Amino acid sequence: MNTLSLITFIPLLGAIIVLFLPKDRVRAIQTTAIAAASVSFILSVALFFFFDRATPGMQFVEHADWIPSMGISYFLGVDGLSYPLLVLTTLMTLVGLIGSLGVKNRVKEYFFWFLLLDVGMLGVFEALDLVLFYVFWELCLVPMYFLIGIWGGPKKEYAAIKFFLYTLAGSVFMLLAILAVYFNSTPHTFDILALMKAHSAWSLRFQILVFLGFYLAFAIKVPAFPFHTWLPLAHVEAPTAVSVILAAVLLKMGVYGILRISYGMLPLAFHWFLPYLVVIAVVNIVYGSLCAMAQTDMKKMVAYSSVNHMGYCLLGIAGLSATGFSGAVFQMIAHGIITGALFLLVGVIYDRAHTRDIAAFGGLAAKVPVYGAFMFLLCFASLGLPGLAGFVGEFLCFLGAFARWKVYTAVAVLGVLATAAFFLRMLQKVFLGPLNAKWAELPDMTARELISIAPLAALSVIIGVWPGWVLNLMNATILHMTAFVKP
Amino acid sequence: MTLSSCLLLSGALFLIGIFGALTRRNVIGILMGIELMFNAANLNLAAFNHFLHPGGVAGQCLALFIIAIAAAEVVVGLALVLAINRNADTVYVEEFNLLKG
Amino acid sequence: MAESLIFYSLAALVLLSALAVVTMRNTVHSALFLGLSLAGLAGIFAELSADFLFAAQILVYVGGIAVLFIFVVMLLGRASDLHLRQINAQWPAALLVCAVAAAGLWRAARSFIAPAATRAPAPTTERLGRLLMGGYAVPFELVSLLLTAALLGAVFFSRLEKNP
Amino acid sequence: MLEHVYLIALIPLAASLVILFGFKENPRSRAPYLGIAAMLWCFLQSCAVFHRVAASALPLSYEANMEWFRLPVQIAGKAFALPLQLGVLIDGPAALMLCVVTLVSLMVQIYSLGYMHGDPRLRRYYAFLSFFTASMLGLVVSSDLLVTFMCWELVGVSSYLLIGFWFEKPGPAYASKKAFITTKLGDCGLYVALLLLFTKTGTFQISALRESVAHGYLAGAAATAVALGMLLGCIGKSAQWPLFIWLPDAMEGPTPVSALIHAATMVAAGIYLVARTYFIYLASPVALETAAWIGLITAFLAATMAIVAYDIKRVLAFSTISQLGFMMCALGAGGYAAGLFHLTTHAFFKSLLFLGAGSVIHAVHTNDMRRMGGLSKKMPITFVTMVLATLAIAGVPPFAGYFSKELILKAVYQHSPAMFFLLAAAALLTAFYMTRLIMLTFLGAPREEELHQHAHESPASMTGPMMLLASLAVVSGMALAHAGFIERLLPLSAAAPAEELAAREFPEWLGAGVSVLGALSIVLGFLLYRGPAFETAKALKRRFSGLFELLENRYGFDAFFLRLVEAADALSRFCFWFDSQVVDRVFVDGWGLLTLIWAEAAQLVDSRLIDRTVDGFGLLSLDLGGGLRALVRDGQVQEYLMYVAIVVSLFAALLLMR
Amino acid sequence: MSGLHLLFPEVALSVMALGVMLADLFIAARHGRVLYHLGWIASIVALLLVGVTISDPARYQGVGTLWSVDPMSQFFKMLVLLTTVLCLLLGLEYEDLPPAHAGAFNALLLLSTAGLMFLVSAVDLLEAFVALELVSLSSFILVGFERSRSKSNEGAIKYFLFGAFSSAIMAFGISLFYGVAGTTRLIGLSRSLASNPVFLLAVLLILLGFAFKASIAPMHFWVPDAYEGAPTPVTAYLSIAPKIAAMAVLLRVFTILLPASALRLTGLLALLAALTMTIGNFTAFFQDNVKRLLAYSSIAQAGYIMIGIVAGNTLGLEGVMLYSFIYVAMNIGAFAVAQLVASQAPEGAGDRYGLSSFDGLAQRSFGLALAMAFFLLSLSGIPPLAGFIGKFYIFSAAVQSGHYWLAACAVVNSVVSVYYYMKIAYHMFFMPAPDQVPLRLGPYLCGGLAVAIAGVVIFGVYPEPLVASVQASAQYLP
Repeated sequence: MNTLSLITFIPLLGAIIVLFLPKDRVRAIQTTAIAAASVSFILSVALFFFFDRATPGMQFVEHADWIPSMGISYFLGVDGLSYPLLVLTTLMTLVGLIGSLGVKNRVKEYFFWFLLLDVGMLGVFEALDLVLFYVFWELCLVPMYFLIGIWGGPKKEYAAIKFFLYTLAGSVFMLLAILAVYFNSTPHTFDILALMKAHSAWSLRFQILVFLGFYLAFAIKVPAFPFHTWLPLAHVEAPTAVSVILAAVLLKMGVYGILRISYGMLPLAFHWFLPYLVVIAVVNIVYGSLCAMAQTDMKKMVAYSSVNHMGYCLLGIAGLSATGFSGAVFQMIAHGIITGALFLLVGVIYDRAHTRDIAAFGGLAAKVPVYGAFMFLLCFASLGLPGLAGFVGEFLCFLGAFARWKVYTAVAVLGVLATAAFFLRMLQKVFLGPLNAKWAELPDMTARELISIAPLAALSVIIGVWPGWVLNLMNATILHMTAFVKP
Repeated sequence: MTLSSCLLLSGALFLIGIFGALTRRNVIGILMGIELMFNAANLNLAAFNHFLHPGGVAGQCLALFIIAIAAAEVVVGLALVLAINRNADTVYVEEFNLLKG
Repeated sequence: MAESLIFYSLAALVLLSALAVVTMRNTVHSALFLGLSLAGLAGIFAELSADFLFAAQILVYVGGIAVLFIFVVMLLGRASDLHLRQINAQWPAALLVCAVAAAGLWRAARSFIAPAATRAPAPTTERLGRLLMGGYAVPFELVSLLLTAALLGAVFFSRLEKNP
Repeated sequence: MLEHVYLIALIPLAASLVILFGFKENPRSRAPYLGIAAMLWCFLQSCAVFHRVAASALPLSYEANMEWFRLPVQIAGKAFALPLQLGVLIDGPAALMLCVVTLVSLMVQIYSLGYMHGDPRLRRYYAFLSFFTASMLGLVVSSDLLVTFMCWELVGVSSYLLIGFWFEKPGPAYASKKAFITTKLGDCGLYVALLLLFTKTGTFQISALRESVAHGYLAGAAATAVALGMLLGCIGKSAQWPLFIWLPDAMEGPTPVSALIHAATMVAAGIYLVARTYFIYLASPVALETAAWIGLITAFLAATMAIVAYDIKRVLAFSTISQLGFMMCALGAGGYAAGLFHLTTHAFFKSLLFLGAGSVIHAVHTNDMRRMGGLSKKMPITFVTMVLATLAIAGVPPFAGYFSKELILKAVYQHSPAMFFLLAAAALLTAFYMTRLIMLTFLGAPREEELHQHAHESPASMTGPMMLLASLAVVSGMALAHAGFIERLLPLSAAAPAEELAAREFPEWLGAGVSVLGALSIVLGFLLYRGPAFETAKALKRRFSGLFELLENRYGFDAFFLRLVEAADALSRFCFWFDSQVVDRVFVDGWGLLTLIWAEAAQLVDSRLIDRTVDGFGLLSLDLGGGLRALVRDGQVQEYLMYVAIVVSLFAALLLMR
Repeated sequence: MSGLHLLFPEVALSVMALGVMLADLFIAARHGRVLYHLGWIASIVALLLVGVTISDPARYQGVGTLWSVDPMSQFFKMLVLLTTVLCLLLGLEYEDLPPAHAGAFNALLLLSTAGLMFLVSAVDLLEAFVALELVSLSSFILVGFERSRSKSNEGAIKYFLFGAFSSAIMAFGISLFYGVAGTTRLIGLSRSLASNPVFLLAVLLILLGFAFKASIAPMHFWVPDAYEGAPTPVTAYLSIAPKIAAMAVLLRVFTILLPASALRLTGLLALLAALTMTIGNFTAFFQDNVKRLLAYSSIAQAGYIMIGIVAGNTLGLEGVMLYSFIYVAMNIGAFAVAQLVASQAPEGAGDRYGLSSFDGLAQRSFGLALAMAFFLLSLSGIPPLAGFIGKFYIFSAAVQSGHYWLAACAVVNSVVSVYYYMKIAYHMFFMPAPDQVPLRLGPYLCGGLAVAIAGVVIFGVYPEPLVASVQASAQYLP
């Protein structure tokens, strides 16, 4: 059963079918795209029942020669670290596609790129061969470039090329790092699992060099301070569904890379880097939330909140403990769901009002109660209200980091306060107070919007209340990963 | 007559050729400079053949090839000059500036 | 001694005419001096016991190329570059470049210490012929292709368009 | 029945969900009855639980847990998946608290039938109330501090939602945010404390923590840090100095909500948490002392501020803060039972006071006491119940407040006589400002005829709960204090400070003296506010205008926090400026390679950008690209040749001149 | 004269070139297209002949007096021939070439190809020089083939002057080489020569001569002018065939016959490579003419390929071959689309090869725009397109040989290159279309495009056959 391959390449099949459909058959294109994403989603969820929670190692492994003469293989597999992210990806793609049904302009191209993007993202989380990983990693760039550049906002071209170049600039150094690792392993291999065992032969200096190469790529993707400036721009300019994917999945690739590769393959350098990483994490948290506080554009605010939230992931990782790692992974899932939904919600209001200026609204809760309810729920989830998904991730990250970095973590907790402040301020200005007469005719959410947002909202509650079924997936893997860490 | 003096001569010729190619504004002038450079190479070959490798005639043979090639180049070049002169009515390189940037 | 004398006078001829080639304003004059310079070089070839080369030089260069230059210059009717400043912006840079290179080439030339002429001049034509028809046959044929191509090009470029 | 005690928390939750999703928004919605029924059931269950606990001979501590999720941890070099528990821990305080919460909630919900009658968002109101109660009950019963913290935050959110219930008005919208953020500031301390706690002990479970502390795993500086962090959380939640600023503003919410949340339950959660984790405080004398002083300061400052307020609800809010200060001080001083006892009695009479105030507001549609006066005849039931509550809070025997306050004063005296006198002063102030409230509202001549004309007694749905609570305000103190019941119900877990307590005997005359002084201050209040225009009070105010201004400005704490917020705003703006102008540019410039791209991208996209860009990174970008380009810009072939010749000459010179 | 039979394909191609020239005499001017068909068929025949030589290495490979026929040279010969075929397909649909001169055009192109085939086999400087000159002369003429167009003339004369100048320098270098080494044969040179500065100078001057063909800095200046001036099929041809052939020679010389490391020239070569890619990429930024842009891009690509030579190891050798193969597909494809778009650019829009001709191509012909995007992305080395595999291999070689800074320079450059490649994409995808009319696509161009896109995609996704064959071909028989 090549389930992982099926999950990955069914969207590709969809993309190819879309490519050959005439461009005026909008309905058929949409159906194809959603069908492909659905199949992929259902398959990934089906794995949930076959996933062995007690095994720390890779499951559903597929191994085949790809370019044997260069030592590159087609090697897929998921473990507790990547499987939750895989499901997140298929889910958010489906949600994003449903959220994209409102796209009227150049529909065929849109769905083509979107599905292609899906392939890349899925592959990143499954690939166990560094070159394969890199290929999938880069595969995400181009569709994103077009999706932002064609369907984006006023400064879309600038945002698109900035995103492209910034992330590419990082990833090319990863390519060099991959090559360096390859040539310094005996026997030469790109196999991530094998390389995880090969590091003992590497000197600290070499590891640090390679680490920095990888880190650059991952940090830009995360995005970690000071490489985060592409993010607000890209988010603000990208169309709604693309922002969703960007926030929900693309950013996760960076954190996943740090966990899987930087930590797994280069433990010495990772240790060396920890003091810096924790500072970066705290800066991300505090600085990100402060920047978010200064925003007047809802979408940009949510974008900066992503900087803040990914800071939690980094903090959890910097804690270098089982708790911190599981917190980082959980936070990725939670952030994916919550921020994805928040972007959808911002998109909903933007579709109607054609503005995202916080000051332009007021009192909407009376006019659009359903919308308001979702917004409140997800903002609270995002600011880390216990009982919702955001809290669990955030708390575990703090918990994991605290043992090692008491002061830094305590400072980071203040970031939580700032996060609450900017979300509540936004809620107050947009939803509370007297209704701004300009929006007296604002319609509430449509069924399509509900279909895309309600499941995310429900999930954010469910995994917030019962985090066990996500944590159970990854516990074995994470315990295995951190088994030899000195506290 | 020593090898050194031959080489000095050829070097001087080569540099004069280069100088011509760099300074003449007339395409034909540049071509003449390039011809001088080719001849410097020929002189080198003949001299080396004579002084250092008298056993064979490879140097001379090479020089012959160069003569032929230089001739062919001159032919093509001059034909090209004619064509350009017909189109653009100029033979001065500084006026060839449609293509730039 | 006489040999040296001939050599140096030929060398002087070659260099002076070459200098004239690159400095004369009148292109026709330049072409004439080119012929002179190449002829002088032919003389040096002869002195270097390259008799066939001498002949080829006279035939191809002096008799062919130099004449072709004069012919084309005449054809263009642009014999004189009198309206151009002969010393232009390229000069200083070119002089500098040549001076730097000259220093290097001077050292290179001086580094060769060869035995004086070893043996009496012998005709090389036969050996050349053998080489061209033997070991160098392929390049020789290639040159013939090259000349064909040049011919094609010359014809193509110089033929007047039928309907411009 | 203890086995199903978790249902007490879950039933209101279910009720709130059913109300939210199962009913239509409609002023005549039937939703309230569901909420009330659920709460009634909870109350009865709570009573049963209380009975069970009270009846047991030994201090009962019932705990039941189920696995919530497994958390990968490394403890003592071993990595494993630690199960975190979801469970209930019922002991004396919890049982008492259950009864208080369910009862007050029940009363408030019934009361709200009348008070909120005809509100278009009735359904939402009841859903929120039920949700709040559920969270509060969860907080009370939870056996695990993490879950407690969860409920703690959910309580905060419910409070946020309920304060901002009338969100169309800017006041509630602002106040709800202020309340949430301020308490969140305190929660940061709690958060860190939890992190530290887990790091030290590897558990969140109260019973396990108790053992950890007993074994000395948590002691010294760590225990102090944990205790202080938690205290910070409690300071936020229980509106203690200096984070009390949110509570007066929270009065923007519907009055029944104030009665439930900001008088009886949520604000008491801080006290409850301290009590629940008292064993940690006992391990840290510093934290206890801090708590005592915080409580003391709060009790006194809030009481002074209550004197000058004219908004009937604000007076009650300051009073609440002050009373919470009493409780905190008691706990800090080692009066464990005293603090919780006061919590209970206070819940009854303070919620009653709020309900009464709500009844008044319902009648006259204003909060301003200066516009009221003489309402006693129009609203006799309200008046009587309010007076009873006032007597209770003023500590007049034999009303409920007397017993609990007496216990507190005793405990504090045993701890430190100096603190005792300050606290006693606060108690006297309490009697004074409550008298003032009654005087201004109910007695004297009506100051605004029109309001007075329309005023009427509230419907039975409102007076009923008030009467019930009034009866409790009268008897609860007596009943619970009877034969040391309360001390048996709330046994102090560790014995350590008990010896110290015994060291200083509380002189009986001191208690009596306080009571007498209390009566005197009631009389004083009566005298001062007797006249129709209470000239005496006004004269005093003119005389001490500076002091009054200070009090009306709440000692400048509001202004201080406003400054803090402004500073945070300025910082955030600076950060954003730094981000967009410095990080974005300089870093990209530092990268070097992207600069060119920027220049061109800007040109491509937005011509306005180019000037900025050129300014910003003229250096590398244009110089490198432009420089390379300038080499060949004119397309002069001789220049091309020149470059080649230069290279040739360089080759020749460099190779041969060596 | 031994081993002449090894050169059978080249000789056959030369003969066929002359045949095409003769056929011109018998075919009326208006049927000029027939000659193009003859041309590409001749190339395919030669390709098949090379194929035969590969299939029976024992008989058809070996070292002649001046040449070496080995898997590597055969590989490059096939590439050159493939390029010729594809360029002639482009030529079939290029409307600006005078049909009356189709014979000359095809003959010159075939002669040039023959020259390149000799070039990649050459192990003797004389042979190499003559072959190079054959290529150069034919190219000069081809560039100026639109002789009534001033730009074409100008491109040709600049190309010619630059070419003649560099030939003269190279001839001088060869003469010095002969003087020092006593031979022009590159095989079996004495090791002691490496320390002779005159010999090094000779080698460097010769290097310049080859660098001219490969458009390596500082011999790249002619490239944009000649490319812009030349007819597009010729541009496509020039940007590929001579470049990879020259690379093949440099590869042979500097990794096998006279290893750069032995001459201590590695640093210089690395510098040249870095310079080449940097100049190419950073100057391409400012181009608005797609041919010029692709010209600079091809300079940059030469820089990348050169890394393989600098690395000097087996991986580098294979990398050069692999990259060359992939480069054929992607560059031909890009030029094909450019030609097509320019030929149907709106009237009166100024420069037909201006980037604005691409405006809204995605809305007019999405497939074509996508194909172009694929070529461009492949050129910039984005996986999973073939260009990535090439870059990957090349960078591997650099890393393996320890040239980290060069690799870093290259990756930074490839990031920069994305910007200008995406500039074209920007016009194709982001700009509004002047109209919604799809572009007309002729059958031959379509065929060429199909080959190119197949190469870019298939070898990007599954490069194994290519890599394996390259590894098999990288065995040199001196």
